[in-house]
Amino acid sequence: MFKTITLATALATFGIIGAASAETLKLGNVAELSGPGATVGNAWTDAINMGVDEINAAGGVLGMQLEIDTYDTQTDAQTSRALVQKAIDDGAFLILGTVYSSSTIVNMLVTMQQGIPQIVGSESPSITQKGNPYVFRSSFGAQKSMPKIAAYLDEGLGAKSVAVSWVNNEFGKGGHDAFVAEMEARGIEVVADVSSEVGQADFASDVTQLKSANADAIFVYLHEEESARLLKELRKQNVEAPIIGETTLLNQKVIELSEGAADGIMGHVGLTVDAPNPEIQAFAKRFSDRYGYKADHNAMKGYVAIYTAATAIERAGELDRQKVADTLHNMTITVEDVPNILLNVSWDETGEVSRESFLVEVQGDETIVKDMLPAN
Amino acid sequence: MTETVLSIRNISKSFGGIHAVRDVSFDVYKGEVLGLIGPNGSGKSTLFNCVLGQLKPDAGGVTVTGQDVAGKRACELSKLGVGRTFQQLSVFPEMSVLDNLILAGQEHRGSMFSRLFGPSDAGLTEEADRMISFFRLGHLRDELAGSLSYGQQKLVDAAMAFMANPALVLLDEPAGGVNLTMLGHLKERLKTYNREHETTFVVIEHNMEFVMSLCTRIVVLAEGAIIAEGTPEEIRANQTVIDAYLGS
Amino acid sequence: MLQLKNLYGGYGKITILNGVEFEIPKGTITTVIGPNGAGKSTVFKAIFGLLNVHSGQILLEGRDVTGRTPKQMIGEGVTYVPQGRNVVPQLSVYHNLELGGITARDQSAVRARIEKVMDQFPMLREFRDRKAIELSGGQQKQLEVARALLLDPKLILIDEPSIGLSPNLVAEVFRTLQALRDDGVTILMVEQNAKAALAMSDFGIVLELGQTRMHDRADALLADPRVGQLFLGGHMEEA
Amino acid sequence: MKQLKILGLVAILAGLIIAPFTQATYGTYVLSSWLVFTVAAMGLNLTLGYAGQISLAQAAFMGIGAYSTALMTMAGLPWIASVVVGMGLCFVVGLILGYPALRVQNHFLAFVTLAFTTLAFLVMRNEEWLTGGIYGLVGVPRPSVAGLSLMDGTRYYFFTLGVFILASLSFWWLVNSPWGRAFKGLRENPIRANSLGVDTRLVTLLAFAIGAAYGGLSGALMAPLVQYIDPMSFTLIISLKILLMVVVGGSGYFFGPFLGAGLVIMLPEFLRFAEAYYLMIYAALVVFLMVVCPSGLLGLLSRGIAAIRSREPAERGDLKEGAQL
Amino acid sequence: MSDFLQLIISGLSTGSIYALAAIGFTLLWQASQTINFAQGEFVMVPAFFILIGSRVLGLPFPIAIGFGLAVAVFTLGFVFKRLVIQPMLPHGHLPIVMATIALAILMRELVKEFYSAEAQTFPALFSEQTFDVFGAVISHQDIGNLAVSAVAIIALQLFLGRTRTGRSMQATAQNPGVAEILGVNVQRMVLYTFMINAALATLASVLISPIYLAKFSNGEPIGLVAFLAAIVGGFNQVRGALVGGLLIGVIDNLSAAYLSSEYRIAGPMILLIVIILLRPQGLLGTSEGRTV
Repeated sequence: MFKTITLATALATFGIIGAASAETLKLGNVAELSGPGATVGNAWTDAINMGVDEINAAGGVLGMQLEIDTYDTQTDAQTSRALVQKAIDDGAFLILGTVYSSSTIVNMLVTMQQGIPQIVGSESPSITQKGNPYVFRSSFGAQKSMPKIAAYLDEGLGAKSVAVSWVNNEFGKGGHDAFVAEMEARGIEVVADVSSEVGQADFASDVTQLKSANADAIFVYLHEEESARLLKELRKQNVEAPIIGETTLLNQKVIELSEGAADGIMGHVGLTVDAPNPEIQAFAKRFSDRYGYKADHNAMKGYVAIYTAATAIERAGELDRQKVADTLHNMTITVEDVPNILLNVSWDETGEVSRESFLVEVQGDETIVKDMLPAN
Repeated sequence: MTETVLSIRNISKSFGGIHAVRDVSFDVYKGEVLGLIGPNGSGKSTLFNCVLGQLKPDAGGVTVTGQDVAGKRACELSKLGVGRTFQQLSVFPEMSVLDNLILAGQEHRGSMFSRLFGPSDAGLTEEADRMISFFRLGHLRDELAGSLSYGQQKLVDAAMAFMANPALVLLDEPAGGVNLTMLGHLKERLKTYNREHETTFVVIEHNMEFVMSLCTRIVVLAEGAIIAEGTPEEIRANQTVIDAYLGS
Repeated sequence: MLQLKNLYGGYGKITILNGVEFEIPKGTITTVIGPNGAGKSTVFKAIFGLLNVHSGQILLEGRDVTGRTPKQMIGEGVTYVPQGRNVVPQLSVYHNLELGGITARDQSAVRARIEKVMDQFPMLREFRDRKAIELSGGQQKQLEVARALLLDPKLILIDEPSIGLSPNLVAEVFRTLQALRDDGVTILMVEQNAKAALAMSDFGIVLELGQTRMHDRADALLADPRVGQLFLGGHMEEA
Repeated sequence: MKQLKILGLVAILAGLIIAPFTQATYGTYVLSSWLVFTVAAMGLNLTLGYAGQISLAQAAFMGIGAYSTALMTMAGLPWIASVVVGMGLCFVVGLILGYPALRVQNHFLAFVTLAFTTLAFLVMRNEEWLTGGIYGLVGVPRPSVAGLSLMDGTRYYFFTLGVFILASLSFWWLVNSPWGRAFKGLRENPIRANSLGVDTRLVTLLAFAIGAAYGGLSGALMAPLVQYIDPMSFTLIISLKILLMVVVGGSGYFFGPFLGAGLVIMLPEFLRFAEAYYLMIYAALVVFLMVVCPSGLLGLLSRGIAAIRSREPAERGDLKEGAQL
Repeated sequence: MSDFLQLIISGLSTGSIYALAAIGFTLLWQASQTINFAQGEFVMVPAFFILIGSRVLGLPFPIAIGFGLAVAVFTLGFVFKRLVIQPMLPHGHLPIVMATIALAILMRELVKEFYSAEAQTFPALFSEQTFDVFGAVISHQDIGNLAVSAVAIIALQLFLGRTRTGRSMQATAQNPGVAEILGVNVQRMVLYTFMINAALATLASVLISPIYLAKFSNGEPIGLVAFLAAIVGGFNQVRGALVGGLLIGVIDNLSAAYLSSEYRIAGPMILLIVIILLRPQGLLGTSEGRTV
């Protein structure tokens, strides 16, 4: 007893990191807890908190307990920038978030300038194309997933023309541009290109335009609620063409909100709780037991993010941010090593992620995994 | 004869078939205090608004020191040397009495730009102080105008009308709502100002005692036309006027 | 019928009534005259509960009704026709009349009463479906007077009914008022057109500077030379 | 009283100079962004508080300033040139936007300016060739002063503080000049002002244009601070936020926007303990403040001071004298 | 042609719901010069009152609607008028504007914290079955929305025109001074207006939520459209708000289809500016006086 106190005093006197901080490792989670992105940010945050509790229960990272500070960006880019700075000031070793690309593009400048590794849930292609050595994704950028969709449209459906419905913000614009580029590359004609606003209520005119284009397929890249509204309107106006989408469109939330209108839509998802993998199923169960709602891909991104952080720090072997960032580049985590990483995953030198993904179809209110696509 | 300050020539104005003013003409000379009276609905306000350029008469014209006022905006009229007071309280309530008076004078000093780069009081503090002490408001100089009593605000309103050294001042019911003691003070100050500066006044007022003792000449309107004109004594004795007020 | 005792009142900072006192008997027409700013309209507002009474009392048939709301005064059988235009512009003539009886429980009685009032004012029947704003000034005033009759009031306060009316309409309004008096209604009126008003009234009251200066039979006031002088700025001796 | 005020000002200024040394980078950033928003709020305070014209376009003006700065400095032009261009553009657009104010007032004016903000947003988002579209412009450089780079947060803070002080001084000078008096005249009694020779049309337009120019300056400071601009930073919500700053602080009071911006930006920091509830608490406080004191916090303060003052001298000399009149 | 018809019909259906929100908005303006910046949230919140009734309290859906209506009329009508608007009325427009903006934030946050941040499905009153008319697809819901809105507006007009209370409310809106001397309890009539506004908002909520889903952030776009509709149609006319709502619904669709989907909200905004500058009283408004 006496000894410990003396030791602590000595440590404090010599200015060596205090006893408390030797036992905990602070991470910052900057996410969209309010504002339009609240749904997304809350799922992301809940999964991170669950991951932290599991990691701590299993002994922590490098023998230290993780402590997570959460900051609400209000889905505002400038606030997120300030809060990333605040998290760093508060001593966060590594930053998780944000999910919205509009925020990430801004706040990743801060972590870059100060050399702090950041694991984000954003999917805008530009994030990993700016040469930022500290930013890493936990899910695909749109430029990774679009080729998979293009291949399916071309080879699977034999489509010669396609109509696109996208939401006019960073998320939608990024996906739209990547998609259109792939279509050009494969010689599929984009016959209708319809943008919509976040929070748009009336999709009648969008659907009228999509319908009158008579395309072989319709590609949808909207947020969850707008996807549901669009699907309902597509069904109402009796649109027959196959509807194809990326992760968001095939989200459980869309299926639930569109009340049957999602039946038959197909698409590509990077992460889905409906995948038949035992790890993913176990995660989905733990999550819904704990929070009372079904996990979605945003929750999975958050979960992967916290396990990525923990694994990278563990592998770097010491609390050196540069070393952690270096470890993350060209790193691979397998499910055998870390079951909770859910799927085998690799990062390239830009921080872009690569792993298997899924081709799914909605049947009734179930998402059925039709095919497993290899990592690219 | 002395110089004509305000000249009203054959003004007529009707609203939807009702002839509010019919063919009214008169002149007002320098240094005069002219009272414009008449029972309710006699056309005083309509005539007043024609003089102020706010209403366009159907026929006739108004000139102030020889210039036509037709179509002039209030601020342009002010530049022509016409000051006025309002029937309702019309001060700037959230500004000090001093600022009220400086504002009343500043637009007549220099150009827009010289005012921006010149002194913040546009060089008017002294003059405003003179005006304040003339109306015996010295103790209220730095109070907010809106916090003054009704009568005091009426005094500030009147003082503002004089800040630009106008040739003609139109007083719209200056006595309305002012208590007796304050009324005497107001009347005496107006008279003194008129005497000292030879400023021409036109007064619309319902308080006959006030009008009779302030004005040098009175014009009586009834049903849109002039029915009498003369000194207060003459008007007081005029049976047509008495009938107009009591009704036939 | 109505008695005012030493009434003081006004708007905010300004006191306009400085101890008004008078009493009017039932079933008569009394006209209040006086120069502008004497407080004539203010007295009406004070009686009808639209103005704060600082001190003094208003008695209606001996009951103290000081500080009642307009609605309560209507309940006491008093109606008020203010100065100026007071119709509801976008409603029809008929609906304007209905508003006169809006406080009554029994709306079928109100409808019956409207028919009766339209008999008294045939013009209203002719224009019953026009919007009130489309009537001429005189017609609007008649509408207002008619509206004030809907609840069969005991006492009507009328503020300057003659403004904007042609002389023959004024005479008509006055005749209507006299007929009402003959039916037992008490009328208190403010009028600029003092001569004509006194000529058709039973009593007259002269107000000046918020105080009662004279109170006499109408014909006596009409003959009094001091009344004419009062309008042109002479002061009156205490009456 | 006056000495006390000067003393207070010196203390605040000293505080602002010392502040970044007591704060981590985040604190300095928040302080910088307070200064930036105060400049925008100051401009709106001129339009709204002094001249009485409601405007929901301040965010759009910030946007015009920020985009001018970003485009010009990224093309290698000096910051100061971009400020001149940005403020000039805002001034001209402000003059044009002021025209509706000559015809309509109150909520109508609010809606015209609201529509303008929305249209400005659409242009910023959709005209990708110029504005970078939805992604905005990334990597706005911070200017150098006399060869000294301001990339460091604290240095940029002092730069912002300097510009802020200049802006405040010129604002102080403007509102105390005859122009300021004419603005107040317009707010309190436009008809009377007009009859005294104030050209109310011209003054209305100027109130808009000068207020807009301050918005432009604020944008020109913001772009290098955030080093990134995108259309989402200049939406209606931001306009409302700036309006909130002015009204909560006390519109028409010189220091109103300082306080208001401080509150809007700092209060979330103080309420962070309340976590998810802080927006709720904040909104409830605003509703409460508006109900009990619509003239804002400084209005509340001056009301309090007036109450204390009027209690002190039991008998005021002027009342006596007034009674004699 | 069938596209055009489709756009018009869908626009009318959504527009009729906008009209309900816009009418309440104009009623508040007429009765008390209140500009309610929280009007969109007034439409958003009742859906949650109803969801609480049906999901938390387990009431059958029609009864839950009644429950939601009652709660909305009490909180958004009575409490809003008495506690928020009434004390501010003497102080002019700006404090009311600011307070209602803050109130909007408060309502959004309350729903998010105490119900859910997620969008919720909401049972539809009408089936989603469709039929074809000249190539345009029309659902029962479209017809239902138009019909319910029309009935509500006609009922409102009848109430205002035919009942004693309704006429008292008209008198209060057009000339409060006269209303008072005729014995109308002016304050109570103003209160009724607030309660009617809450009821109309609830109705709009019930109609729009099945399509739009119930979500805490829905108020903002709905409120904005209600403003636009009210101003375009005329601030002092129930008819005006109706026409404004329908017009905005249609123009929004047409400008998205035929101008540019990226600039779709520019259409209504430019219309707004033009209307304010050329005809500030709105398309159907009268320049003099306030009229119901």
